[in-house]
Amino acid sequence: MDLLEYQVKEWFTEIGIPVLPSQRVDHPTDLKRLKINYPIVLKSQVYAGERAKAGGVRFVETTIDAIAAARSIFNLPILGQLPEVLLAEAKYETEQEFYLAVVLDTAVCRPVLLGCTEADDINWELADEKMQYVVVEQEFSPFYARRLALKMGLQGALMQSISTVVEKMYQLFVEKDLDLVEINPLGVSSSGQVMALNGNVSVNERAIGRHPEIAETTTKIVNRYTSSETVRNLGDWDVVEMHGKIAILGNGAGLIMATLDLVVNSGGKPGVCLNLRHASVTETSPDTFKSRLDKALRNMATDKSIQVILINFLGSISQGTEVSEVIADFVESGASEPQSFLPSRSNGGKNRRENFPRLVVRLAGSEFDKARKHLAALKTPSDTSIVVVEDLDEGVAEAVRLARSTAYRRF
Amino acid sequence: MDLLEYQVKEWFTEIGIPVLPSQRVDHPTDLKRLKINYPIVLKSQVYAGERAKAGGVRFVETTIDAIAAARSIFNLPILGQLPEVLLAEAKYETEQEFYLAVVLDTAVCRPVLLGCTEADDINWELADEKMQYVVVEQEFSPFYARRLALKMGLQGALMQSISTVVEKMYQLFVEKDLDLVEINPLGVSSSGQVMALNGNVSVNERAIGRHPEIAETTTKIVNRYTSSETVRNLGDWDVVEMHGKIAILGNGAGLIMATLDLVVNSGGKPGVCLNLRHASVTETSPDTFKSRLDKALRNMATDKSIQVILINFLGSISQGTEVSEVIADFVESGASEPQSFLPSRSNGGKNRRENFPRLVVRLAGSEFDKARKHLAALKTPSDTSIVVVEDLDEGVAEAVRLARSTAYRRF
Amino acid sequence: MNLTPYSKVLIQGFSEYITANHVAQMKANGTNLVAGVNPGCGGQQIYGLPVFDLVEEVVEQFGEIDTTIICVHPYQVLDAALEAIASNIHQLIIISPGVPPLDMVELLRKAEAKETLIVGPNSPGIIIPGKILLGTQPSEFYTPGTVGILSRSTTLTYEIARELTHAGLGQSISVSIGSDAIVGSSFLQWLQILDEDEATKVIVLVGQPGGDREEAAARYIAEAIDKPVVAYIAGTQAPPVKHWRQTGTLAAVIGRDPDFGTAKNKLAALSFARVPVAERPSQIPELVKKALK
Amino acid sequence: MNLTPYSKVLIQGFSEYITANHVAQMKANGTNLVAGVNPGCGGQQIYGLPVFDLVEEVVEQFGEIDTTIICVHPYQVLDAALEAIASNIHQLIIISPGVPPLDMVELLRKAEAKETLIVGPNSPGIIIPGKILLGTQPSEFYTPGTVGILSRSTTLTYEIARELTHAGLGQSISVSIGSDAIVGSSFLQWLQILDEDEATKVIVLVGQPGGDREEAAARYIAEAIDKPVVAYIAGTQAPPVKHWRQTGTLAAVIGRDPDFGTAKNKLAALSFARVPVAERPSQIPELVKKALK
Repeated sequence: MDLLEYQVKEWFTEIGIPVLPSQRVDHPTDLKRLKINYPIVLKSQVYAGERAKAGGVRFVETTIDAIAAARSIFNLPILGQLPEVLLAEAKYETEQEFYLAVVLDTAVCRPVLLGCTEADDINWELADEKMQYVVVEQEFSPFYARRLALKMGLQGALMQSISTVVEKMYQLFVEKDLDLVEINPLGVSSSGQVMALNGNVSVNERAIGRHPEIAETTTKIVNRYTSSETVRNLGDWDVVEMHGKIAILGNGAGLIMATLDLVVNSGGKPGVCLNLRHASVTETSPDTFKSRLDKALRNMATDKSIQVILINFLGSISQGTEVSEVIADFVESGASEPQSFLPSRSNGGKNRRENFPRLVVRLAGSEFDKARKHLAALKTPSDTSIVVVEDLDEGVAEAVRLARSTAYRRF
Repeated sequence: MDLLEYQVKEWFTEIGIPVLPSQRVDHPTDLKRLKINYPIVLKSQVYAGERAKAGGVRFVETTIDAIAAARSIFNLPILGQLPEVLLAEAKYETEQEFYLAVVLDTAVCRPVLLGCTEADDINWELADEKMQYVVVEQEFSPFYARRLALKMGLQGALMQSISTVVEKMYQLFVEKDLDLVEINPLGVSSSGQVMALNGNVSVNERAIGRHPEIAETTTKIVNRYTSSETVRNLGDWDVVEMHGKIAILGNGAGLIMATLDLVVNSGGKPGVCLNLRHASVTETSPDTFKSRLDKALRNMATDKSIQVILINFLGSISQGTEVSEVIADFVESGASEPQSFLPSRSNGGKNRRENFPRLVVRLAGSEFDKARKHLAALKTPSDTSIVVVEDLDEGVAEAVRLARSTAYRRF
Repeated sequence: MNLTPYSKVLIQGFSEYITANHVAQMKANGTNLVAGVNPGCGGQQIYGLPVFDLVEEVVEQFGEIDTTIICVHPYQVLDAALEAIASNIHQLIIISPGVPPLDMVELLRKAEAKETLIVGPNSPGIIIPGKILLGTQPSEFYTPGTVGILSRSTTLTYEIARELTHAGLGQSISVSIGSDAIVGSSFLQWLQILDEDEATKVIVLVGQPGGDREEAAARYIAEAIDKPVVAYIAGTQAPPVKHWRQTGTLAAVIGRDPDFGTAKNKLAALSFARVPVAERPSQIPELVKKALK
Repeated sequence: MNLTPYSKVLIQGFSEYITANHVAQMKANGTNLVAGVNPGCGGQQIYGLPVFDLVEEVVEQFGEIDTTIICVHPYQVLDAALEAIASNIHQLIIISPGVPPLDMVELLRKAEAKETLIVGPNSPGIIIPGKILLGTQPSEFYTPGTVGILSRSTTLTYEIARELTHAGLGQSISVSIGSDAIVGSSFLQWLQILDEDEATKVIVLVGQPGGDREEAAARYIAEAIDKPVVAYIAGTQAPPVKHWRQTGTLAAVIGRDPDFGTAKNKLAALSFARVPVAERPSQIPELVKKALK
């Protein structure tokens, strides 16, 4: 989960990484109360790396120009995002620009320090020649940072000031449980002073629960990559967003992906694919498998493009025996109280029964013996029965067949 | 270096150790703006452990009583200290009281967790039977705290809440580079809630340089154990304060102590003993051996009880060759400009020459060959020569003899 | 590795990641579960196991413990694991998902120094059908035999065991190294163990998108593994993840290979190593039979 | 211990704790000083030594380094020491005084795991007169012989060497373990080394108030040391330190022995162990001669 530049720079300031004097601009008229001297640079606070090329970064010399520029940046969408905030920052004369990063490398299971004496427009194709790195094998100590600076070909005072910045980046990385902290570019002035001109920070989502201060900053960010309301409603769940007719629910990411592949390879089109996992992962969502299943079904029913829900459960679920109850409740509430799971989008008078998605339920394992019998006996609101199978290939074939044959269109 | 209770409780609050609502009282009338509900307890903020017995802790039920009690506490010296501040705190009903501490054990070179289910009036003679401890052998992890709580005989929820407090104490201990953090007593209410009712924190003096926020808090504290102005002027130097006529200056604590012993065993009385060390230790005082020697001599000359200064240098001093220059400067400035080293106490018209202390300089090592010759040729303002020797026993004998024979009294 | 039925096993933490059923299955499968540790619950019985507050109390009472199964809250995994290591336990199986990666980095540094095997986190553990079950793998899908399954999934692993069992192909062992971004033991370590394991005749490697573990395994198979290997990669049709950072490895940063972490990349590496790849789980038994000929 | 003149020695840091004179003395005494490390000064020459930015560069150029002498700022000692350990240097002599104690705790945990000898901090190091000088001990007070000096002081150690030399008693080795509250190697370790050292016939133990190192040494001498030991404790007339916390050991907390850390306590322990104690430095040669008979 990434932060915006102005948030990153607040963190840099706290930890002691040098940044330019800057000011957050929520509205163009804020520039009348600017405390920084002109010339300044105005930067759109969006997540796109390409914002400079897109016109999201402007140099201005006077208040009048600044307000005009701010108005146009506020109205300039970059990769689909309109900025809520701009950052006004002093201008800085650089002689050199570097790239610095600390990233968690999941292959070597260690943080890695990265540095390059090119910046901004790094040619990533050729970067493996120019990019230097140091694996932080044991507990970090400043000599790892010096090792990086030397590998970058630096020496003397500059070697030391760069390694000091890397040290502080690492400190931030550990303190805040980050996946990445990046300075790009780090400006070096003719006198050898260094300045973090732009920075990225990516917070590890699993560690946010132990950083209440970060959780606050990031709640807004969670949903920015999702387009459908169904998926947005599921918050930080484990979702693959696709746009076909067959929704897939399962326990386990690998199994969901295998199911998705099978659907595609059998000529079907998967819709939202949702991993209910085996147990709840984070403290921030202290839910149960049962409650996740219930919420997932009700959410999917609001998505009119979904015609079939393929449920694939196997193995050990802490509340396995209750799966059939949740599905039965879902089916019954769909029959009797159509509003209950369609709070906002329901168009009241319509007969929801015909619009109820078909259900294919694949349950493997003795834990589900009862559930299978129970479900096979149920009828959905559209008066069709629930398809209950034990074999995965068979379940997929049924789902694809049903999606193809459903004569009705859900509205 | 210890903090006062109210400072300790500020730290406890920051780190998440439960403390009662409290308010700092700088003046009795502050109690009119009290935000805590009565009954309250007023506590003298002094460093003495015995303040309750001495009357420095009073329970009060009304504002009138509180102001009267505050007035009397502000005027009650405890072990010679008058409080600058009181702490007003809510009252707490405890069912049990515990002692908890984290202390650095220099014998095992590890932090040690301490816990006892008695508190306040611990009978330290018998404490080794009741006091439980856990050595934090490897990097701390909460299981060390649980181990302590179990050793204390606790179980269930109380075991866990106590170990949580110990965890936070350890976190504070490491974050702030402490020698000791102590909660005494930790109150446990009938519902099992825990509360740090009083606490001690001892900051490691060598690490303060990397904690600017602590340095600020502690600057006031530095000199509270020293009585003489001479010693106070030397700030955080390595000083043993005694009250005889022979001041001792040396390089190295062990050597100073050996010299002190020799002086006593030869019938002399040591005065201030000062270790100039070999090199500067902390960043906060970026000085040189030469400047320390100069400052030490000028300070000692202001102390009228000092009749002989015994200087004992041996081995390697980075500025060994300059030692004679500094001593010569000192002697000369004493002769020509008496005011220069007696800024405040000088009584102008007097002839300082007669009051100049005798100097015995013991220099061992070829590094001092030149210095010895140079010094032997000098005359002090009182027209006596400087005694220069190579042998320690001889130097001590000379100093003791001179202290005995000096007919004059310095004013 | 000590995976004999006589080795002593401990459970740390009784969260929702482990149920009465899991514990019963472990016992039924011959695992010598001696106790549980759950701070604050010392003296109780949970799922028929005596419960202690500290690991060292268990060691004191039962002697050296070989394996611990860690099911505590993800944020307490590091502490539980360090406690186990301090009590000289050399095999740790971490069931809990979602351990903060930097906690894992710290744990792995310590584990390497102490020569401790870490399986997981986010792993259902290890099963040797008919002999021992260390974790939450459902034994009902397994049957003793000669196929070694190596995976980083949970339910997908069971799916494949089920297909093999239905086709009459028993398993010698099944290990999931865990599906978190940072896990202890690697495919490479287990490929080597299975290559040396006498009971194993053929290895089934199960992969999925993300990281480059399968690519590394493919290279290692070509170089060092003598036994036949059959692979299956899930997610060939899944849309790519949006950020290279989520798969955050150095290879993903340097070069920024657009295919890094994709199923496509993994299939290419396996094909280059001449490892036959099944198109669907149900095709695996067929390939295994071919490999065994 | 590798204290031969052929062992390769490095200096980390050129602060005020080490001077041109010290470096010259080390060279003159046979120490094979190969290089210095001072970040930011790579490529320069300091006191006639080639200077590098990193320890690993020195190892690359000169091969394995046996001993490093650390003279960096006290707050950088931990980093310098960890860098040395990461470069497989197994003997570290820390000259710098005033290292924060918790840095030392961290370093010692690491050093123990890596079987690294740490002498100091706040130590002038080791001298074997006529053979090698590792640190800042002034060789002019020493002469080769059979007396091993073991101390935690700096100048007091030289004072005693000087007395011995003047009395015609040469030294086999002189070690100061350092005068900071927390130091690496202990009196016990060195007593054992000197007890086994063929060149040493008698050991002079030099103590001072604070902590309980001398008491522990006295107990160890009574139990395990065969060679004669003579002791001297400075500070018998010094006023007691005001706070038990400054000597902060567990023994000082539990029991709160009012005599803990005092010279009196140390003298009692030595007397109990039947170790003869000199009243002044100049009396040591006499006791040594008696012990040698």
